[in-house]
Amino acid sequence: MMTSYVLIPLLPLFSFIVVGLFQKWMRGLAHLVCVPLVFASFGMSLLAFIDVMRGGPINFDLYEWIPVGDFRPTFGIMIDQLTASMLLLVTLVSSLVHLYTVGYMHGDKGYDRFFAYISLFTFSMLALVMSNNFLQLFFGWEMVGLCSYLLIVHWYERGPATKASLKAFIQNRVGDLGFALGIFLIWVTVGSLDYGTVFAAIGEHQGETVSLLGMDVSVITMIALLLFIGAVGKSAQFLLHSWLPDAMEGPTPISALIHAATMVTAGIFMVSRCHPIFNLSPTAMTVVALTGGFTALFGATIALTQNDIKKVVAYSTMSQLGYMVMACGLGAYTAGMFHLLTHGVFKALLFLAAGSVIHALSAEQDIRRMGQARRYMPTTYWTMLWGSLALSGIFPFAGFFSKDEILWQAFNAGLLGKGLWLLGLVVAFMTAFYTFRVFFMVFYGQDNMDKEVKHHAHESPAVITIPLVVLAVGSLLVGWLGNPLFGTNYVHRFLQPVFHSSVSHVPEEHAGSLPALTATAFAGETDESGAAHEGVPMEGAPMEGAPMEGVPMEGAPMEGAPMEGAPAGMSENAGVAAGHAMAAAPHAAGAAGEHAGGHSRGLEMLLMALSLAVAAAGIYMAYLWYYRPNPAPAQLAATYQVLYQGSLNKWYWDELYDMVFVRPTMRLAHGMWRVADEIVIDKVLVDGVAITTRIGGEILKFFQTGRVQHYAMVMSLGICVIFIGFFLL
Amino acid sequence: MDHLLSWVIFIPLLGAFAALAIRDHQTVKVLALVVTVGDFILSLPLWLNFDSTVAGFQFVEKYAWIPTFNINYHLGLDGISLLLVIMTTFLAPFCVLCSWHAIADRSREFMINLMVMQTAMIGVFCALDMALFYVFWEAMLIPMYLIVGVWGGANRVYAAIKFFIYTLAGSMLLLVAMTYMFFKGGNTFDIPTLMNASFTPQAQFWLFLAMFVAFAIKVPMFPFHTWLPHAHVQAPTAGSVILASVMLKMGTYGFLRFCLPMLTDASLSMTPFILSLSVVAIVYGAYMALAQSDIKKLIAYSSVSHMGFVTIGMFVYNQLGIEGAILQMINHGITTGALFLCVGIIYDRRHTRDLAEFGGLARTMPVFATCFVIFSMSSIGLPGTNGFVGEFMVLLGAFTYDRLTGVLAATGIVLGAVYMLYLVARMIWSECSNPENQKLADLDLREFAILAPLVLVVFWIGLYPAPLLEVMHSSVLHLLDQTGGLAGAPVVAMK
Amino acid sequence: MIPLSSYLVLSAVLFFIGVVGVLMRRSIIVVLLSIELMLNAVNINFVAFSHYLESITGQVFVFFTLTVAAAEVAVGLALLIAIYRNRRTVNVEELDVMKW
Amino acid sequence: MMEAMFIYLATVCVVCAVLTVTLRQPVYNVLSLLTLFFHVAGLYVLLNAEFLAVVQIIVYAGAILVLYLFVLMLLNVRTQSRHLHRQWPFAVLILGAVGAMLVGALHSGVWGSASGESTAAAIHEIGDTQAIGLRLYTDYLLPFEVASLVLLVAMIGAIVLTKKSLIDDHIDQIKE
Repeated sequence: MMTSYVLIPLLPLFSFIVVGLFQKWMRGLAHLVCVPLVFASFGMSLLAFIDVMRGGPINFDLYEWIPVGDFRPTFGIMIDQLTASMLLLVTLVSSLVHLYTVGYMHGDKGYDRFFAYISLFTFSMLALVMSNNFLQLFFGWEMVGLCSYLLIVHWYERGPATKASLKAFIQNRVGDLGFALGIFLIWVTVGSLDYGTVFAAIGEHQGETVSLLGMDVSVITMIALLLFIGAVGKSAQFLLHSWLPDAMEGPTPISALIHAATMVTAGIFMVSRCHPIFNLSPTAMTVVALTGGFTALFGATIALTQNDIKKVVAYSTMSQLGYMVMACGLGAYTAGMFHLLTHGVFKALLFLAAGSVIHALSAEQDIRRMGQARRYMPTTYWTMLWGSLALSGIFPFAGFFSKDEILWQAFNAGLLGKGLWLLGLVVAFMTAFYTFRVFFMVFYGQDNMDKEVKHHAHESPAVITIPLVVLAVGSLLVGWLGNPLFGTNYVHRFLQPVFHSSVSHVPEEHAGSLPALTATAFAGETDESGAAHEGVPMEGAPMEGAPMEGVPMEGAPMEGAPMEGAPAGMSENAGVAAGHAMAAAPHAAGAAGEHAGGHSRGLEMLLMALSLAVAAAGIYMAYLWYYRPNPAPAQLAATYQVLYQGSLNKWYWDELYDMVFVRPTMRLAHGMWRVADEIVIDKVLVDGVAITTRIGGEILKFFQTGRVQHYAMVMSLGICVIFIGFFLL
Repeated sequence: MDHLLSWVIFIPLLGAFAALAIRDHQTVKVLALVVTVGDFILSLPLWLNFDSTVAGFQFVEKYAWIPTFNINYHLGLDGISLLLVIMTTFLAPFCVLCSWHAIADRSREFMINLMVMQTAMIGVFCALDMALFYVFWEAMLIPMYLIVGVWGGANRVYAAIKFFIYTLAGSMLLLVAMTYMFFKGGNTFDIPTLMNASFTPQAQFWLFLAMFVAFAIKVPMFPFHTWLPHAHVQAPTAGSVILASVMLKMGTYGFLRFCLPMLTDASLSMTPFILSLSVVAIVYGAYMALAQSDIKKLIAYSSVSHMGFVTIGMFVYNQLGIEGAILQMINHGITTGALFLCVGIIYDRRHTRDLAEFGGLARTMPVFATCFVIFSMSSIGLPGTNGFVGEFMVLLGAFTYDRLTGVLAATGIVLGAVYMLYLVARMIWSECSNPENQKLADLDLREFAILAPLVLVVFWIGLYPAPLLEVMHSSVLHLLDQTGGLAGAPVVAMK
Repeated sequence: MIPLSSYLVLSAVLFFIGVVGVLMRRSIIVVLLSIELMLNAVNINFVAFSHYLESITGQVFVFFTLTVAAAEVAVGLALLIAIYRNRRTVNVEELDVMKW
Repeated sequence: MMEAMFIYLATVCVVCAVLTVTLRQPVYNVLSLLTLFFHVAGLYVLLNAEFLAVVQIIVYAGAILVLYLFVLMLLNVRTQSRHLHRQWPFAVLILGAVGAMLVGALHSGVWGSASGESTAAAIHEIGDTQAIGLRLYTDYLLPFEVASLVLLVAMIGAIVLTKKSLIDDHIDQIKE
């Protein structure tokens, strides 16, 4: 039965193959194949989710992919709690986007092709999240990149689409290079690419170093950083971010699916998945946290001034991804994942709603030429409102819970965390502001639509609005799963086995070693970063009023191995791990106890109120400026010309990259080809040999007079020389 | 069937002789197709009956040929050469098919050349006697010279002569090395015997140098690569395919067959040199490809880059590296051959290879565009395609051997994507503005029959390479044994 | 008794006169004559050695030389005639088509 | 007596050789070479090679040189104003030097003494002709036959080369 979960990725793959091969004969009927299959996949994911919730992780190999000596990576399926939640998100959003596409892409020349690609994407993303080893992760990682590329370039006849696709692929490749190097280093260090083996063994390599540019760097830090480079590329973090906004050249459904809800979150997923590695390297964690924090701010500042509706949402995605990465960097993986899930829902909603607006307004994307759209499209209006509220983090929408979770974790994470918390608060304000700037400009404000466009403006058909409504409901409800205030924090409870036992997927027979390793993960963190953030996930328990049971390990391998089980496990495991565990266990207990106390809850409430106020302030400011036409923004822009232009032009990163990488590379290539290759190597060296021979011949040919007596004379001279030589020597 | 190997080698030659007797061009084409397909089918039992647990040579045939010099007609296959032979026979029918209409002039002679060529190519991979090897090695040059020189583009004579003389110059050094080995290695040209012969380190150095030049020109390694763009650009499609897919492999095969097992000490001491050149080739080839506007030239330079991976893989002395290198040889043959076939298909329609002339082919030729993108992705090394498997194995092997080499070579991942996507973007995507491109016909049945099997192979090797890897294991381990069991080679710290 | 070296010296002198003749004359006829001279010088050597080393083989070889000389003359003169017919000259210097 | 004979013959040979090479008129060249041949025949007699002496006169003097004279007359080549090649001083100088060295070497060299079976007495017993013949038709039969082939080829070659119509036809063919 378990093996049948392989169908989850294979169903979309099947629809890709069918539609891909018979595209020519599909004639706009591809959805008849794709939509049912992806919904079936969603259904199976639900089953898998329930299975995991009840029975713990599923892990099996399909076949060996590249069997060479000790190197035996496999294609395998692993569904643990982390994967299961990702599965739900991916298949749900994918299903809805499939449905949405039926309406949105109706009549498009590449309708069937589009379906083929999103099916392929769904397959790739599922292969990525369901992987049980690094190589398959890399497989999915690159495949989703390919799909993203193919979908961005869907309207290939538009120049910008082609350019954007190129940019996306290449920037992702740079990240992938780092990721690949990370995998190499894992292989060299641990000698395996299997998650279980790697995470179990990585702790033993804590003391080892590699030398980088003359410095000795801890090998684990190096691995973590290299892997993180991959995440930076895929999740559009700062320095490899500029492809994401450009990727909006693709059709809106894929912006929602790939560039908001799923693919771009792969980086966060990967960091969470590799948390046993990251946890061991405080340096890498700091880098991750800072990168995430900076990206959050960076994206938000740009989003403030963009005029393209999709670009605003894209930059907000970047910013929100920054939030998640920041959370991961602070060790709050659960919070990161929670935000990932909620964000997946409400950002997909926002994109789809934006797409609905664009669709209704004859492909108009500039918000300055919209306004009063609520009159034409009430459903879109309401769903977009919900999405915006969720993104802004307004109670009781999803974004509120997950964002506050992150901010709360940050607040608790030492000095660095406090700084990032402040930053997060600023970003929250900006987020609320720009989200509602768009919202008001589109649905209220001045009616700037073209007459022609207005004439055709209409509410989108049901296939478009149904996914919107579903997602809107989702964005209202999904946050409650992680609600820290009322009832159980289901997200924490569910994900706990993953982040608390880094080796939850190790087969049963190794279960004995689990507690110790779990403790190792703890210890690595608490020792190094000294922050108490890992204690947080246990707070769901105190709420329940059941302190010790409150570490409810629903995952099978952990069953019956809560805290008191730890020492027993430890005794079986000699070595470093045991020592760390010893140190960690009391700490963990202490943390739990600390959070049971009332003061932190009060503090948390306070912070929630604060961030809610900040978000509300952002919305209010947007309301003031954009609800009705208002000259204030323009005046402000004129006053702070530098800042405004900087933000509008994305802080000139595209230009910078163009100047630093693109142009020099092309110029160097051309120059090297013309000079080094064509002239130096080919003409001078290679042809030079030929030419020298020829010149030699040209000179020597004058000795060939054609007169036999000259030849005889030269011959005689030769004899003469031989004779003289003979007599002299 | 006895003498299977001889049959596989010489059936194309018999076909060529038969073609001599036929006047009609069409009949000769059909004959060539039948012969090449038949040869492929005949070569399959080689794989099916191959015993992958045996490290030594199989299907061995040995007869005295020139007893005076102890030269034997000695053939055999091991895990290293088997797949190369299969690849050669597999690609030959496509070469015939792609020349079906493209070669209008003297097509009978062209087909004869192709068949003679095939005999020589398979012979090189099967020969177990250096003299026999050398005969096939040189015999290969002549039909190739004619293919480029007679049926090539505008500047064909220059390219053909350059190709011929350049490779011949290298071969001369090979001959010298062979002669030396004959006398010092116990008056024999027998390859398995010579693998056990020991030469003094100094002799090894010079022998290695001579062989290096011969093989490096063929590979071609930087900086011996400049004949390649010329030859590729001028050669007709079938010529390019053979050149890229099979002939380039001769050089790397030579390294594997001669340098590593026979000249172990020299190989070891020259490893840093080879690795540096390979890394340079990867980066340099990619940069060169980036600057090209001629599609064929771009792919030719990409070959330089890709063959850099092969040479790296061979000289890192671990199983991953060497098996990766062999697989990469196959992959490069499939992928680059397919890319050249694609270029040939559009060249037949437009009679130009200038990138600026193209654009938006996805609109007019969707099936072609799909195939082309698939092959490009394979060339980029996307997981799931064959390119990834070989490249990843090589890089991992290199990284295990020497971190710095691994890191530098890995930059090829990015650079490869840059030039290939640039090509795809200019050719397949973007606007179909040129009116000439707007009425292009998509693939016909013949062209589809050429590309479809290659697409299948791309995915097959990409997703399930185990059958290919399986046959290599014993031979590669044996080879590593011969090089002194260097599997646990020194790991040099990252600098 | 005449020493062998006298014959050898004589033969060498004649031979070199013949070589000089080949090199310095412009007429093909005289060049051919010089070649005859050289052949004769060689013959003297053969016979002298045959005599002094008491082996008849030397004389046999002279016999062969004679044959070759006769053949050479026949062909040489035939060529001469052919050349003269075509070029109206027997001057070696004018026969220089064998060059670049 | 023998020494006197040798000196006479050698002197005339050298003088005739010089004349052969230097005289302006081809006929004189041929005639001086003829004289040389006679004297070489004399040398052969001195060396007990009577058969060869006769053959020398018959073949060289009688056949070869006559052939030369025929050709001379047939072509009726006019005497050239400049009969020496431009490089003649070099030729004389260089070859004179080499020749002098060689002569010096030969003269001072020590040469092997007699050891063979064909002593003068042995030859006398059966006669020179028979001695050569015996050797020629036993040990050297194959070369002898080859020599005849060479002559045959030369003969055919000479005929083909000089037969005017053949060449002309060929040239005409080429021109067409």
